Amino acid sequence: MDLNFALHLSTPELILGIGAIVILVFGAFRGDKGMTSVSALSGLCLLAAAFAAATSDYGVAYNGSFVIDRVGLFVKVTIYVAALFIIVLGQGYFDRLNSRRFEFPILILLATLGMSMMVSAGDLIALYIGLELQSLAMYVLAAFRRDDAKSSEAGLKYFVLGALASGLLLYGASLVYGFAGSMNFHDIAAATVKNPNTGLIFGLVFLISGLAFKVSAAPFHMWTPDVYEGAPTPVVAFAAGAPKFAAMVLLARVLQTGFGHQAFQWQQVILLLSVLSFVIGGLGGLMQKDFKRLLAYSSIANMGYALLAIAAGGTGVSALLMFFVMYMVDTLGLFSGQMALKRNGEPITQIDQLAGLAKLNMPLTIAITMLALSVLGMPPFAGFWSKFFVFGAAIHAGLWGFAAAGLVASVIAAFYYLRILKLMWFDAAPAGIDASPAEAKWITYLAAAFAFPGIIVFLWLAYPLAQAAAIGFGG
Amino acid sequence: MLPAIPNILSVVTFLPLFGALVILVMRAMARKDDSDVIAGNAKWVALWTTLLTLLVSVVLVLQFDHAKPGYQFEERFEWFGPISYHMGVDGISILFVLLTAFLMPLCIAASWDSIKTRITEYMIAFLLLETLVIGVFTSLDLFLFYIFFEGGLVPMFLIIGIWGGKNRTYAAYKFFLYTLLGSVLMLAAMLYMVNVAGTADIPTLSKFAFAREVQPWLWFAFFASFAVKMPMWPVHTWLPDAHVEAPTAGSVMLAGILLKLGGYGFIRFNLPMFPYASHMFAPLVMGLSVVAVVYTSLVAFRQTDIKKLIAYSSVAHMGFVTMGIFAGNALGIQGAVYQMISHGVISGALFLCVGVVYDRWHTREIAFYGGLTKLLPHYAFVFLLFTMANVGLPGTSGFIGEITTMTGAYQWGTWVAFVAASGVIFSAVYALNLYKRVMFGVVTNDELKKYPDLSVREIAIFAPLIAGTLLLGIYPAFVFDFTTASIDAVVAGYRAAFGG
Amino acid sequence: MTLMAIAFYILAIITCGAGLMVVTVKNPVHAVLFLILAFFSAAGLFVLTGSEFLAMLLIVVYVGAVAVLFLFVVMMLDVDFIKLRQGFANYLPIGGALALLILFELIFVNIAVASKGAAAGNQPQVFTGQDQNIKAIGHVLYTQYTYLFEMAGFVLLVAMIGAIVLTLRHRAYVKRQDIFSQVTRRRKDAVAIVKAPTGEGIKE
Amino acid sequence: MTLGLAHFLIVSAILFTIGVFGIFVNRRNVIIILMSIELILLAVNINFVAFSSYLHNVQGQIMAMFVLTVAAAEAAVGLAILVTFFRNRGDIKVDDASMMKG
Amino acid sequence: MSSVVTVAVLAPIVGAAIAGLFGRRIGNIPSQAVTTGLLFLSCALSWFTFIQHTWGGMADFTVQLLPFINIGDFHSAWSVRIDGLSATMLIVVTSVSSLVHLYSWGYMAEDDSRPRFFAYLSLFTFAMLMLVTAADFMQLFFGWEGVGLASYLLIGFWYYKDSASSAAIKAFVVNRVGDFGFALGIMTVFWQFHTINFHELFQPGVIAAWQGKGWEFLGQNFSALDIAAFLLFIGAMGKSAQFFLHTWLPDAMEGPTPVSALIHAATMVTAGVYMVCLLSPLFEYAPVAKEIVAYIGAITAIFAASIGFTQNDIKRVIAYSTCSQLGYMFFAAGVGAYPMAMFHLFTHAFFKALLFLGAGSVIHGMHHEQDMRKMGGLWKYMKVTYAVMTIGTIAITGLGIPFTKFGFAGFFSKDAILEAAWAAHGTPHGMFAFVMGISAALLTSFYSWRLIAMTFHGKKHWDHSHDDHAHDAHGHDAHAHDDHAHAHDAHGHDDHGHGHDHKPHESPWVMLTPLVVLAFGAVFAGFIFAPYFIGEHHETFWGHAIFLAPHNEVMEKAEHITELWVHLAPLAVTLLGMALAWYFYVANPKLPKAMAAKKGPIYTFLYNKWFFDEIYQATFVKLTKFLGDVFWKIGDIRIIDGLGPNGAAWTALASAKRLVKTQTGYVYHYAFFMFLGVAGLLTWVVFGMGH
Repeated sequence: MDLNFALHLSTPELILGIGAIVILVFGAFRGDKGMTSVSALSGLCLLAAAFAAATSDYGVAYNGSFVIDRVGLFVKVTIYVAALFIIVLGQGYFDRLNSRRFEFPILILLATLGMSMMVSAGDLIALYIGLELQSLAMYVLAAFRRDDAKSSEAGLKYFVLGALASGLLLYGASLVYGFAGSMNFHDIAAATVKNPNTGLIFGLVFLISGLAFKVSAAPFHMWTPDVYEGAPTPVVAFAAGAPKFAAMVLLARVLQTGFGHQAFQWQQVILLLSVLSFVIGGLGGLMQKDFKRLLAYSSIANMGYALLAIAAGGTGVSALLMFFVMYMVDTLGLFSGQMALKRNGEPITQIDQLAGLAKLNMPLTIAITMLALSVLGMPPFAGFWSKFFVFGAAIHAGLWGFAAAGLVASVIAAFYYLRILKLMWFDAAPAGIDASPAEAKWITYLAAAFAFPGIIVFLWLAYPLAQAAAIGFGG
Repeated sequence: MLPAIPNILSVVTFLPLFGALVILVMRAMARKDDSDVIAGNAKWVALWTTLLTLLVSVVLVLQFDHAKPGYQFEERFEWFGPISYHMGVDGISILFVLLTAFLMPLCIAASWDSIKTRITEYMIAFLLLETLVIGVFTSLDLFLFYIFFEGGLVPMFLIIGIWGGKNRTYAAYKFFLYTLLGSVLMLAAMLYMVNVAGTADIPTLSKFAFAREVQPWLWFAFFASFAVKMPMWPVHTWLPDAHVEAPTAGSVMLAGILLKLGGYGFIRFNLPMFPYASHMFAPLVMGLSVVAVVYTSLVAFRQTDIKKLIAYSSVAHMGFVTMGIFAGNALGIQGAVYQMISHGVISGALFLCVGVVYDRWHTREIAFYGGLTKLLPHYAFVFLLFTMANVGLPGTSGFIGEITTMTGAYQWGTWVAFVAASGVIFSAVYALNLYKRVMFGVVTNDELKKYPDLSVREIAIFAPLIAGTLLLGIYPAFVFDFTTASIDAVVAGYRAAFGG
Repeated sequence: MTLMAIAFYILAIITCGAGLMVVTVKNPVHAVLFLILAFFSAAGLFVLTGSEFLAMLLIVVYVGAVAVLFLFVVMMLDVDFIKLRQGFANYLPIGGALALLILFELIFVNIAVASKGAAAGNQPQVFTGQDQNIKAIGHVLYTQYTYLFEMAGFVLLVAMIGAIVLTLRHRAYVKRQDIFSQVTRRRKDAVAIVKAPTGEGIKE
Repeated sequence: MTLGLAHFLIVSAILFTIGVFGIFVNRRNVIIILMSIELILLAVNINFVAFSSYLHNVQGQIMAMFVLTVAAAEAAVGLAILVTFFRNRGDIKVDDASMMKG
Repeated sequence: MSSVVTVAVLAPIVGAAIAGLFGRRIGNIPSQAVTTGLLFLSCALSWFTFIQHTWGGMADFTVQLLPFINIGDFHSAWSVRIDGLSATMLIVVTSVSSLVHLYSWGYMAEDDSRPRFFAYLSLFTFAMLMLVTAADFMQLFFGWEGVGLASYLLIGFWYYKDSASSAAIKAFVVNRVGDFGFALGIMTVFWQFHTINFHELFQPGVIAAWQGKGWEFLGQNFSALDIAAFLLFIGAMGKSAQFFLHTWLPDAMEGPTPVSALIHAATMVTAGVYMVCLLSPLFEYAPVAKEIVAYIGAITAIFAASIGFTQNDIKRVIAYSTCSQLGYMFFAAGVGAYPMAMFHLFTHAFFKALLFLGAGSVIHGMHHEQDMRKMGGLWKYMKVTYAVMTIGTIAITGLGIPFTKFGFAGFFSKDAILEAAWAAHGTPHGMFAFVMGISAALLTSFYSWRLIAMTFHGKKHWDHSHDDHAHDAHGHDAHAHDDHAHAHDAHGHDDHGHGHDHKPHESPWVMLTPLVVLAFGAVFAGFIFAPYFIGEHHETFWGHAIFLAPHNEVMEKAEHITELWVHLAPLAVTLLGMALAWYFYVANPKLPKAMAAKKGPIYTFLYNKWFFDEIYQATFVKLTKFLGDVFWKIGDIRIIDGLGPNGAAWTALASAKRLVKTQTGYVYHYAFFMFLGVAGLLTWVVFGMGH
């Protein structure tokens, strides 16, 4: 193994890892007062990593544990950029709470490193370590407001269930290993050809369950609403997008690279999870009063759609990539929109508190409306195209019944986004709202501008990339 | 010779959007305390924008060559994958573009004094709606079409919800979710089509022969969407609610234009793309259509709310459209297009008529009124004219659509024409009863004496509609000249596809 | 071989029994102790498969660190554990049923894996003096698995940061020695020379 | 009666099941739940080690090692979260962990 | 020539537009002058055309003004078709219309919306002219419904009267029922012959080619031509108030009397007859349809007459008389004697318009009293009116000297019809028509003379009855009078009534002049035109306009009737009826009152118009309302909304409620669900997927 080439390939990870350590040391000296500069440095780090990823070569390194392909790089760039926005959001968030903690950006960096590892995982060990690196960082981040009862409760739930999910995943990994005799995805694929057996698919079910937890697919979704509600908003904004993206791509990679020959069996499992997710996500949101819980259910439903893309195989991966980018922008926008709203110094958490927003803050209302319409799947906004891709992929794979079911479920889900619209536009405002924090406001605007008209350029630029990426994937 | 406007379809489509942006910018630039000035400016900008759009669309119509059956003024830019920005109009869609551009200034004018809150938003919503609706008719790409088709829901949702009546939230939700449910199935079908055909180009897809086994499914998915939009019986119940709650101009747009999207879709998609399934399902459509004609006419007869009555009558009239389309002959389809255009003018005018009294007395209860002829003679004339047009009196545009669609349907099956023709009797029953209860009799309600007859603005709004109704009724060739070539092509393709 | 079998059964029974006790005993302290017992006997099982290094590691890491940490937390959190045990039996039937179902399926599959998987028919690996278990691991850990090794280090780093972030508090009333400030303290920071006019005292 | 792979696997399966059982039977005490998870991880490790041995492939042991490492880290983080939770609530009853639901 | 007829047809609409749109601005007199003037112009041009056609040897021609509908074979154009039929109708329409216009100057003098009235009248005339000059079915239909509209507007002219607006709606809707058949008939014709143009349709052989062929309609197989003709005839039934669809005509008397004269006597109601004659090429090959026409016509003739002699409202009597006369025309057409039908139409226009206008004069003179029981002895006060009414009555009863050319108009036309019916007596419908025709003639004579007797002779019944006249005479419901000031204001005749003494008075000259002119028509029209319409010149007169199939020998047979009694019978029954009327209402006026007071079953049956209104009310109207309510409240609200959107929303919310209940917030529950999921998936994988 050529270590130089390996290091060259892992430049983004090196930047993140070494950067995290260096910044940690810097932060330890500066203390919490230095959070701003730590944030700035972490942001630089992420930018550098994103640049490195964007210009990276392709290849396999570290004894097959580390796979760099177009899909991986696409995801990495997306995740790094998302993390950058989260750091900006978090900086403002903790600033205003007067509880600056320099560890926040560093944990984000380390979580990002973990996602990076997940995305590039070439064997089960890398899969597990990457997943744990990301998860542990996320557990800590969820409980980051340690003086807040909800936050620590969220952290606890997230942790307990996450650890359980890891256990399931590991048990699956052990069965797969025992059956195939190797941890490497390619070796596993070879073993499946030689000796297809229930044992393998059994292990796979455990493995899928573990990953399904990470992407909050039903019935492993139950942590999602509670964690979304309790955890600090920037963390949720992060958790809603990047880790799920990484886990989803990882799932796709495991299934297509390692178990490509048993597609029929896992397709059934994935489809079941998918349908459960979008039905539960669609229905569950109907009863919600808390804005973040609502988005949690929305995310469950959306993960159902993403799973449909995975079940589709083939072109599904490019659909998955497109889906997630747009989905992440939407959720980021909505969460920052929620952060931009305060009344008498208290954050607006309940949906009902949005009443009459159109009369109080028109630009923000328009932005939130656009984003809500986008998640709802209303053309021409980004969310429509994300659905366009996943359902297109599903139909391409002949799963048109599932696609139709998903679309119908999206109508149910539309109901609760409409409620947001209704409250903001139709109802009277009970009281004024505070001035919006600049960074949250602008990130919301930015996300809305991406949802439309930015999407025009994005699709034009990114679609060929995603298409190209999907070609070599899973082989 | 008129000057050629480059990319005229994009211009006519996005001009209203541009106007909306101008209003938005004006609002952002202005100081907070100038809200009256902003509102006033917004109205004028909206009016001029819509008038300019009308002007451009008239230029478009004048430059259109009706002898050619294909698409004209095409614009095409590849976007990504199978999707492109493809615009074009044929003899069918150009009329709807004109109709939209024609009704829009009237809507703006009709809202001039009656909308008192959030005027800038209102104007923006309408301009947005205009762009989206015109876009539906000008787009030649499946997904471009879908964007415009679905996008129209949003401004309409807001229009109903913000400026609507008491029960507006229910109506807005019902409208939105009902239509959305229909459209998502269409989306699934579109995805399938693009997947099979490898392109989202409508002209190409029109010639693409989809396998006979899948045609029923695709047909049905499109049907679900368009039937809700039309609306056909029994998925029509959103319409009366939406109409009752919507502000006057909203109703005008809803009845005048948005309902036409369904019929347009049938002609543009169902017939040419899935001829086999269309042929197979024609009995179903015919059945639903005639049920709509009779059933909703009878329901309309029993209404106590003026708007609801007219809304139900719209459903009945749309029954003629579907009937004509699926008759599958030139007479039926031309009649259907004609009926849509004519209904756009007539129902728009009728809702404006309701708006006139609603603006004055703020109630739509029929029982509240009576004897208005005495007090509002000009109004009586206008309302009578449109009532008669609604009844389908020859000489007004309402007649041509009914007789041609029925004649077309007669060939398909005599019972269709038979039942539909009996619906014509009922339409007279409810329409004349409405007119009688509102306009005739002795004035018993002193409230009614409070307000004057039509103002100059109102007369100016009605004048073009009256002219349109009569002109179309006496010289329908204006429409048929445009549609003949295009529809003959549709019919030929349809008949050839199943050897009929 | 029989000796190994006997050892296996004894250890297996102890492991499972201790495991069962962990989840059923009332006192969490006892539970931790049973957990330690389970780990010990599992380490014995590892030895039976010839994985001495892992066995040692298990005892060192788990018993030495994790279990002690548990014990520490259990002791630290002053919880009324008796109250926590209420309602124990309510969920026994359904929980037990689900557990039995899972157990049944696991055993079914495990037997399938053992009999049809890649290791079917193999004997456990035997390590000799030269070819030791620890050597084999050490040989690959820093070559083939550097990347994973490093990343595992990051996992520990995160755990460290996390533990500190979540639990470390700088309480204002706790006096700490600040060596840096002690060392950097200069005379002028601490001492001011004032000329005191007689009879007037020093003005602040 | 020789000692086969299946024996180890069955022990592991039983241990795993006990872990599972512990989680939803011990429904009030988070610490016990954490210990149950440790049991599950132990079961996994037994699997890995047994497979590794029978496959004559050291990969499984490496994995087990990492699992141990990560489990230790997990325990640290988990207990830290538990401590903050305790500080906020003064109790660790899982029943109380229901400020958020629905 | 083409511009002459174009102007003749279009002049009235110009007048209507001017008076309708600008009437308020230009004032009453200019509006009246413009409409009346243009109508007289139109009338003059029509007569010019007619004369050119009849004596000038002018060929038939068609002027195309503007294309109308052109889709495939469906060609239609706005045009003016001139042939024998349309030329006849042109003069009938324009003459009566211009006279009615003139008459209205006086009759409507005190109404405050005269421009509107004149605009409506002119609009009607225009529509009627479009109808009669149509060259294809679409324009025919346009005129057909156009006259319906005008009729609706004019019946409901006094819109504040509830009865008037109800009658207007009734007229429109019942006509719509007819038009329903008419429209279907047009469609049938179109799909059979692929043309709706009369000229193309009547080309030799086009229709004959379909003889004996079947046509599927509503799943049944019919004779192609019969079904087409029958459907078209339904339209004629509606418009001409034939049996079953006649109920609107008596109610239409709610309109001002000139309207009744113009629309509901002379012109519009005859459109059905005109249409059947126009379509003679079709009916000639549709024997079954023809029989139906004959039966319906004959039944109507006797039925309407039977009701006529129990009614007390002067206008209603004339209305039923009209209905009955229309029946004559139809059975004439039904037995194949289209020229006779047309001739009766022609003469009837004069004497019926005369009778109506005369009645209007009486009503005007009686300060809007319409009940004949409250009249009597008027001849002294209204001599001219009396004279012309008598002439009209003689004309309608068809007095004349048999075997000579001396007689009033009705003598020529009605006798000719009865003779034609006799000529067809070999067929059941011919025989039926003849018997009914003769019987109806008796009744006609009776009720016509009864009218004269009750109105102009006998005792005065009007001295004491004046106070409450308004309530009874107009049948205003109480509601209409709540706003008494308003009713007064709009209803100029009340003012007028109170301003003068209470005695009846003769009408002004503007009203009498038309009466006199029409009286001339009633006297001489038959004498002058009989040779052209039905006599020796009839073949050249009608040309191609009326087609008599080779097998139709009614015309020849009618000319050569040998049975003497057939010639004498009409006169005999007429005289009998006259005598009976004299006996009952002049000589012995108490007898009928006693009969009425007894309310015998036959009297009640006839007085209540065979209970048609009641039956229709109880069936169609109730059913419509009931179905409307059912569809709305049960169909739409309960079933469609209840199961559809509302039901779906309810289901979704209910299941959502259950779903979020599982989200308890307890970690172990969440873990439990996770394991449940895993266990489920495992079980499914192991046992479910076919392993």
